[in-house]
Amino acid sequence: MADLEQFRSETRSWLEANCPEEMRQPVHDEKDVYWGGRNASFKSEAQKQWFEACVEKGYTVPAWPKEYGGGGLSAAEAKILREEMGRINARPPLSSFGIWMLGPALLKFGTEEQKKHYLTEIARGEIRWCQGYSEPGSGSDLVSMQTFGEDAGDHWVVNGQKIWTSYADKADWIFCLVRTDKENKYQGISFLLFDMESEGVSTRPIKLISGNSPFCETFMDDVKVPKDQIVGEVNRGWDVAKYLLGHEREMISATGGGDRATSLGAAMNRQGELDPVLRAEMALFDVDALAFTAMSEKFMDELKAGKGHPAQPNTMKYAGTELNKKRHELIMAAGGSRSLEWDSEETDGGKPARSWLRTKANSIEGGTSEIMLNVVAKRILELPGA
Amino acid sequence: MADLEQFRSETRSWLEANCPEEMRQPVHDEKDVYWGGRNASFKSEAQKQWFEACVEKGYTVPAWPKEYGGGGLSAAEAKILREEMGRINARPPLSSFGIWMLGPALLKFGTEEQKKHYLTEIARGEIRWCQGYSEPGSGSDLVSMQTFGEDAGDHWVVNGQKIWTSYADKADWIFCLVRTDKENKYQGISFLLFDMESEGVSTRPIKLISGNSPFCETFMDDVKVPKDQIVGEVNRGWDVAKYLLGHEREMISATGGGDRATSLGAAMNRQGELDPVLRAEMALFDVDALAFTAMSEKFMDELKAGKGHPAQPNTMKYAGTELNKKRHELIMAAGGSRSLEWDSEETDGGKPARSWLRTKANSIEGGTSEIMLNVVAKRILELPGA
Amino acid sequence: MALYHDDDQAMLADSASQFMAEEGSIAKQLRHWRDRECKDGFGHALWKQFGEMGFAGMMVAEDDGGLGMGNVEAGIVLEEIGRNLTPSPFLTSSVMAGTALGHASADLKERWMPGLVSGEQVYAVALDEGPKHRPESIATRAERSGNGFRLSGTKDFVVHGASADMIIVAARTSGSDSDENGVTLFAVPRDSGGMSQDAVRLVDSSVATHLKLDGVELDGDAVIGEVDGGREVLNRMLQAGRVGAAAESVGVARGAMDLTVDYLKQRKQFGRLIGEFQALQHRAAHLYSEVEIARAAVLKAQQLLDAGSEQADLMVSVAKAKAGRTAGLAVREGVQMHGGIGMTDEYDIGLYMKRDRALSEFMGDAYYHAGRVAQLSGY
Amino acid sequence: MALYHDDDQAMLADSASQFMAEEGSIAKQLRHWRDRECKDGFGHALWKQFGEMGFAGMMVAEDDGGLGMGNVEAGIVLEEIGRNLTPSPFLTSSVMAGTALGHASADLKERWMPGLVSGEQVYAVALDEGPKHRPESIATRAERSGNGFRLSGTKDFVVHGASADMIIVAARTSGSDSDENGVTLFAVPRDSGGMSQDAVRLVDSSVATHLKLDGVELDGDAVIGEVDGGREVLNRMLQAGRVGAAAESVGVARGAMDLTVDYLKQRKQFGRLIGEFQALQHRAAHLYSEVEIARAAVLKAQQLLDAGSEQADLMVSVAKAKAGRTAGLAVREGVQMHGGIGMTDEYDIGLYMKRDRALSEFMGDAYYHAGRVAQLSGY
Repeated sequence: MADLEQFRSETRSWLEANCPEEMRQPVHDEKDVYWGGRNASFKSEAQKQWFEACVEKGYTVPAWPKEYGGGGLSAAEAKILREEMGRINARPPLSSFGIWMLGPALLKFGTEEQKKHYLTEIARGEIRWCQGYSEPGSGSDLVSMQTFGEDAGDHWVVNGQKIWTSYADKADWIFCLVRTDKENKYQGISFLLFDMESEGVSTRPIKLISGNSPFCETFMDDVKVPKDQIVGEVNRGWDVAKYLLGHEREMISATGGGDRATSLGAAMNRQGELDPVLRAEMALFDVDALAFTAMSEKFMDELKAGKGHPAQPNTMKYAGTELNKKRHELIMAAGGSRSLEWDSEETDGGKPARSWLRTKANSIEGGTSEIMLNVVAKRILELPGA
Repeated sequence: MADLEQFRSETRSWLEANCPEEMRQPVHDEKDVYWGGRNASFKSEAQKQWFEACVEKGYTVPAWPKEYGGGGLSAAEAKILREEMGRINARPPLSSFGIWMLGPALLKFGTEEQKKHYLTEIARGEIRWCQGYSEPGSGSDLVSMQTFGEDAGDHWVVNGQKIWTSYADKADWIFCLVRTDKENKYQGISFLLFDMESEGVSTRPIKLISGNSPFCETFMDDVKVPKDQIVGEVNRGWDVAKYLLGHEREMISATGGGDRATSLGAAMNRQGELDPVLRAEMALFDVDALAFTAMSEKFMDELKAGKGHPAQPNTMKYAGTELNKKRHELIMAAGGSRSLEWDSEETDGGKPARSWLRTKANSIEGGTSEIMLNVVAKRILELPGA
Repeated sequence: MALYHDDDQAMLADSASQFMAEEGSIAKQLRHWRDRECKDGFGHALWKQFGEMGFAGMMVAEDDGGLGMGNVEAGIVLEEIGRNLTPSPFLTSSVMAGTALGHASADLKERWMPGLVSGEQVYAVALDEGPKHRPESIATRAERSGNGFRLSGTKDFVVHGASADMIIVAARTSGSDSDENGVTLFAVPRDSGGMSQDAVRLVDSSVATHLKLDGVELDGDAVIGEVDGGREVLNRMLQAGRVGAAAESVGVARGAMDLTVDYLKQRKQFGRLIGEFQALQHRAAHLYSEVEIARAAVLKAQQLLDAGSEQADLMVSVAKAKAGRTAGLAVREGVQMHGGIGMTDEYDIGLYMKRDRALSEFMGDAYYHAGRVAQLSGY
Repeated sequence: MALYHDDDQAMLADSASQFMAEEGSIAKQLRHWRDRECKDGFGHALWKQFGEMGFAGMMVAEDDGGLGMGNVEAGIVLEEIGRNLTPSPFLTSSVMAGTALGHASADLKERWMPGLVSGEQVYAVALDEGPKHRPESIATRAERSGNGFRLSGTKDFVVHGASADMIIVAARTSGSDSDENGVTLFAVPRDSGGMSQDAVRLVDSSVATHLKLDGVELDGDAVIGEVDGGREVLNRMLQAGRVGAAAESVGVARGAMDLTVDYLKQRKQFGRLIGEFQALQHRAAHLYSEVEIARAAVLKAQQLLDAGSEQADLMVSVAKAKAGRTAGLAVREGVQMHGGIGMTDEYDIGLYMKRDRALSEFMGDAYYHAGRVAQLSGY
C-alpha cells in the first residue's frame, strides 16, 4: 500500500511535468486523437510532446511488459495511472486497434519474436493497424467467411474481400481472418498479418448514414503473405478471433459507459421547460442508465477479481448498447428541431444528429444484440436447442 | 333505408315495452348474466321477463334464421337492434358458448337435423354448452391432443382428459375435439357433442390466481357417444375447430374492445393528484388504446364488407389483449395500496386486483400472443421457415 | 361512414401510389437532389407535376380552382409520399397553407390559390418559436402601423421557408404570449422588407429556415381571417398539418417495414434466411400490428376532421403520436435487422430513419401529443 | 469497496439461502398460512427462528444486542425472502423500525430492542396517508398535551399493523402538511387508547391495516429522535425500507425467472422444448440482463447507504424503481411463458406476480421513484 501511495505521488508529479495543459481537455473531435502510423502527423506541438513523453515511459500501453515498449505496471499501478490521468482529464497519448485488439492477441498467442517486433511498433505508434474480420456475406455468421489463402510454399496467396475494416484507408497493416482450409469450418481459418501496401491490396471507404466513412471495404487480389506473418497455428485462427471478440465485448462493456455514467436529464442542455411526458421518459431512462452504471462497475470489479460468468460481457454489451441508442433518441427529442440540423455551425456540424445515427451501429458492430441474446440464452441460461 | 328506419322505430317501441328498467343497467357481476341451461334459475323476475320476451322474438340470437329459434334479422337490422339496445344499456338476455361458438359452427357444418335440434335449444336457453379443446399436454399445440374416441360400431367410446373447459361444472353438454385416428395428425380429429351427464364424465374446477374457478378439468372414462353426435365428417373435425378458433379470435377482437374504447386516464377514479410519471405513462397508453379502438372499428367495418386479410383477427387479438393487460397494470398503479386489497368491501371484494389478474389470461386463452405473432409472421408477412 | 377508403379514395390511392413510385422514387428525387446539394431540398419539376395531377390543389375548394377534397384524400397522397420519401412542399403548401387560405378573404385567395393549384408556387408556415413545437404560446408581435401591421419576432423550423413564395406567419396582435385570443395569421410574401431567413439543411436533406421578422411592414389585407381571432384558423391548420404528418409517418413506417421484411426473405446467415428466426419473426409481426393500428388511427382522425367532429382534436393528437412512435419503431427495427449494411448510405433504410426523425418532430412529437391527449381527456 | 459481496457477506448469503429454502419455502410458509387464512399473514414461529438465527436483530447495534450489520447484509436476507416469498415482518420490523430505533433514546431502545432481536415482537410503520406513497406530505397531527402528545389522523397500508406490538407513526408537531420540518416520529404501543385498525388482506396474502388515530395520548418519551426534527430519521427509515424492498424485489425477480427458465427446459410444444424457440430465448435473455442490472443497482445503493454517501438517496430511488420494474417484467414474462397453468393457483408463478404487485407499491412505486430521480437530478 505504501508503495502504491508513493507510485501515486510520483505519477502525479510526472503528469504535472509532462502532460501539457492543452492535453488536459476532453477530446472534441477525431483530430484530437493521435492514432500513430507511417503517415501520422501531430495536430499540435503539445500533442507530440505528450505522446513522446508517454512513449519514453511506456505509458502508451502502461500494463504491457517493458521489453515490448510497455510501462510494465501492475494492475494496481495501472489503475492509479488511469485515475490520476482522469483527475486532470489527460487525453490518451495514443489510440489504436494495435493497442486495443492486436496487442492482447499477440500477448496471448504471439511468438516471442512477434511480440518483440509488433508490440514495440504498436507501443511506439509506428504502425497503425486495422481489422479484417467481416465479409459482405458473413455478418453475424463470421465463420462463413470466404476470403481464401492458398498455400504457396513459403507464403499464402490471399484472395477475397473484407468489409467494415475500420480506417483501412489510413492503416499500415491489417490483422485478418483468412480461410486456409475449405473443408473445416472452424478449424480452417488462420489469423494473418500483412502490410496494406502489399501488392494487390486496395480499399474503398464506405459512406455511412452519419455522413462519415470510418470503415472501408478492403479487396485482396493475389496478395502474398509470408508464412511467418501468422498469429497462432495454421487453421487455428478461430481461437485467436474468438479471444479477440470476447476481449472486444469486454472492452466495449467496460469503456463504453463513459457518458452513460451521468444522469441524462441532468446533463442535457435544455431550452425552455421540459415537456412533462418527455421528462417522464427521461426519468425512466435515467433509472435504467444509472442502474446500468452500477452493473458496469460491478462487472469491472468482478472481472478484476476473476469472478462472474465468462459470458457476462455479452449481457453488458447488449444492455449497454441498447441503452446508448435510447439515450441518443432522447437527446434528439429534447433538442427538437435544432438537433435535426445537419451541418449548421450552431450544432457543430450536425453533431447531435450524426452522433445519434452513429449509435445505431452500437448494437450491430462487435456482435449484434441478437447474437448477444443468443449467447446469453445458451451459455448463461443454458436453454436448449440450436 | 325507409324500411330500416321503420325497423328502428318498431324496435325502439318493442324495447320500451319489453325491456324492464332493471335490465337497463350495466352488468355488475357474474350473477347479472343469464347463462341458461337445465339448472338455470333467474336472479330476478325482471331477468326472466326480459329473457322470455327475447326468446319469443328470437332476439337471444337475432341474426339466426327463424326456423332455428333466431330473429331472422338481416345484418343491417341486427346492427340497429344492437344500437338500440346499447342506447338504453339493455343487458344481453342470454349469454352462452352455444350462441358464441357452437352455433356458428353448426350453422356452417351441421346437418339440417342438428341445426333444428341444437340451435333451437341454444336459442331458447335450454341447454348450456361448454368447450372441450385443450388438454394438459397440448396448449398452443392443440393438434397434439390425446383424448381418443374408439369406434364401437354405432358409437364411439371416448377416453381422455380436457382442460380449460369453461364452466364445465355448470354445463349440460360439451362440444369436444376427440382423436378418432391415431395415424393422421390433422385429419384424425372429430368434433363430437355429448351430454355432460353421460356415464363416465366428471369435472374438477381449476382454482385460478384471481381466486375464481371459471374453468374445469374434464375427465372422460369410457364415455359412449352415438355416431350422429358429430359435427362435420369423421376425422375432419379440425376444419370445424379451425373455423371456430378463427371465429373466437374475431369475436375477442371485435367485442373485447368494450372498456378499451375510453381514455384510461379520463375514466380512472383518482384520489389526489396523479403522479407525473404515471400520468405520462397513462398518456402514452391512451395513445395506444385510442388508436387501437380505431383499429377495432376499422376491423369490424372491413369484416362486414368482406375486406381485410383473413389472418387479421390474429393481429387484433394480439394487440388487444396485450393492451388490456397493460391497462390493468396502470389501473392497479393508479389505485395504489387500495387496489391491493383482496376481499375488502371498499374494493367490492378485491375487484381491481382480481380483474388485473384475470387479464393475464387474455394473451393465453384462445391462442397465445406468441401463436398470434407466429401466424401474422407466416400468413400476413409471409416470412419463411417452420 | 365506414373506416376504410371508399371506391373513389381507393382509386386515388392507386393513382397516387403509381405516380409516386414512378416519379417520386428515392432514386429519382430524394437521392438525386440530395447528392446535388439542392438548395430547395426538392425538385420544382415534380412539384409542377403535383399540380398537373391535381394533387397540389386537392384540398382547395372547387370554387377556387381545386378539387375540394379533404384530409382523407390528402392523407392518401401523403402516405405515398412517406413510402417513397418523396421530397415536396405538399404538406406545408397544399395541406397547411391550403387549409389556412381556405379561410382567407377573396382577394387573398385570388392572389395565392392559383399558384398553389398549379404547383408553380411554394408556401411555408412559420409557427414554432423555439426548438420544440409549442403553438400555445406565440411571442411574435404584430403591431398596428398605418393601415397595416409591423411584424417582429423569430420563428424556427420553417420547412421550405427558403423556397417559399409566401409564408404564413402566426403573430400576436394583442394579449400576452400564451393567451388563447389575440393571435393573427399573416400571408407574408417572400420579398417582404425586414424578413430574413437563415437556411439550414436537416438530417433528412430537407431545408428549413430560422426566420427573422425585423419590423416587417404588411398591408391589412395580408391578414388571413380575423385580426385577434386567428387561433381558430391556426388550429385548423395545425390539425391538418398534424394529421397530414401522421399520414406521411405511416407511409414512412410502411416503407421501412416493407424494405425490412423483404430483406428478411433474402439475407442468409448461419445457412438460413434470417426471416426464419423466430425472434425476428415476432418483432416483425409486432411491427406489422403497430403499423396497422397507426393506419387506422390516422384514418379515423382524418374522417373525424373532415366531418367536423368535436372528437377530431383528440384523435388528431392520438394519430400524430401513434404514427410517430410507430414509424420510430419501424426505422429502428429496420436498421437493426439490416445489420451493418443498414448503417450504410448506399441502402435506403437509413434514409427512412432520417426522414422519420424530422417528420416526427414536425408539428409536435409523440411526447407533446401524448400530453395533449391527457389534457384533452381531463387529466 | 468492490461492488460484490465480500467473503463474510457471501457466507451470510449461503446461510440465509439455505435457511429460507428450508424453513421459509412457499409450501411451508406462504401457502401454509394463506390456506389457513392466518390473521397475521405470516408465522410467528418462523419469526422467532429469524431471532435465533440472528437475522431479526441483524441491523441492531452490537451494544443493543444485535449484530450491527448494514443494508447490504439485510439485503442478502431480503433477497432470499423474495426468492422464497417468505412472509415475515423482517422488512418492517428489523429493517425499518430497527433503523428508526437506532436513533431513539436509551429508554426507548431498552423497551423495544430486545423483543426485536429475539423475534418475539413485531413492529410496523405507519407512513402513507392515502393509496399512494407520498411521505413528503404528512397530515397526521400530534399536539402537545400535558407532558406528552395527542395524535390524530389516519394512516394507510400499515403492513403487519394488525400483528404489531408497536407501530412507528410519523406525525406533524408543527407546520403545514408538506413542510420539511415539524415532523416527529412516535413509537406507539399496540394497546394505546384511541388507536384502531381495520385489517385488510392484500393480494399477496399479507395483512395490512387502515389505522385511525383518534386522540391517541402518548408520553413524551414515545418520541423517537427530536420533536419537530423527525424528518432525518424518517428519511433514514425510508431509505432502508426502500432499498430493502428493492432487494426483496430482486429476489422475487430471480425466483420468478428461475421458475420460468426451468419451465422452458421442461415443457414441450410442437415436439420441441419451448426453451428452443428463439423468441422466448431472447425474452429470457433480456430478462436475465435486467435482473443482473437491478441486482447491481440495489447492491450499489446498499453500499452507498452503509457508507453514508451523499449519492445514496439518488441511488436508492434508482434501485427501488429498477428492481420494481424488473420484478414486474419477470412475473409478467413468467406467467405468460407458463401459459395456461401460469394462471392456476396450483403453480407458484402466480404467487410471485401477486407479491411483486404489493412489494412494488410498498414505499413508493417505480413511477414515484423515477420522478424522484428526475427531481434529485435537477429536472
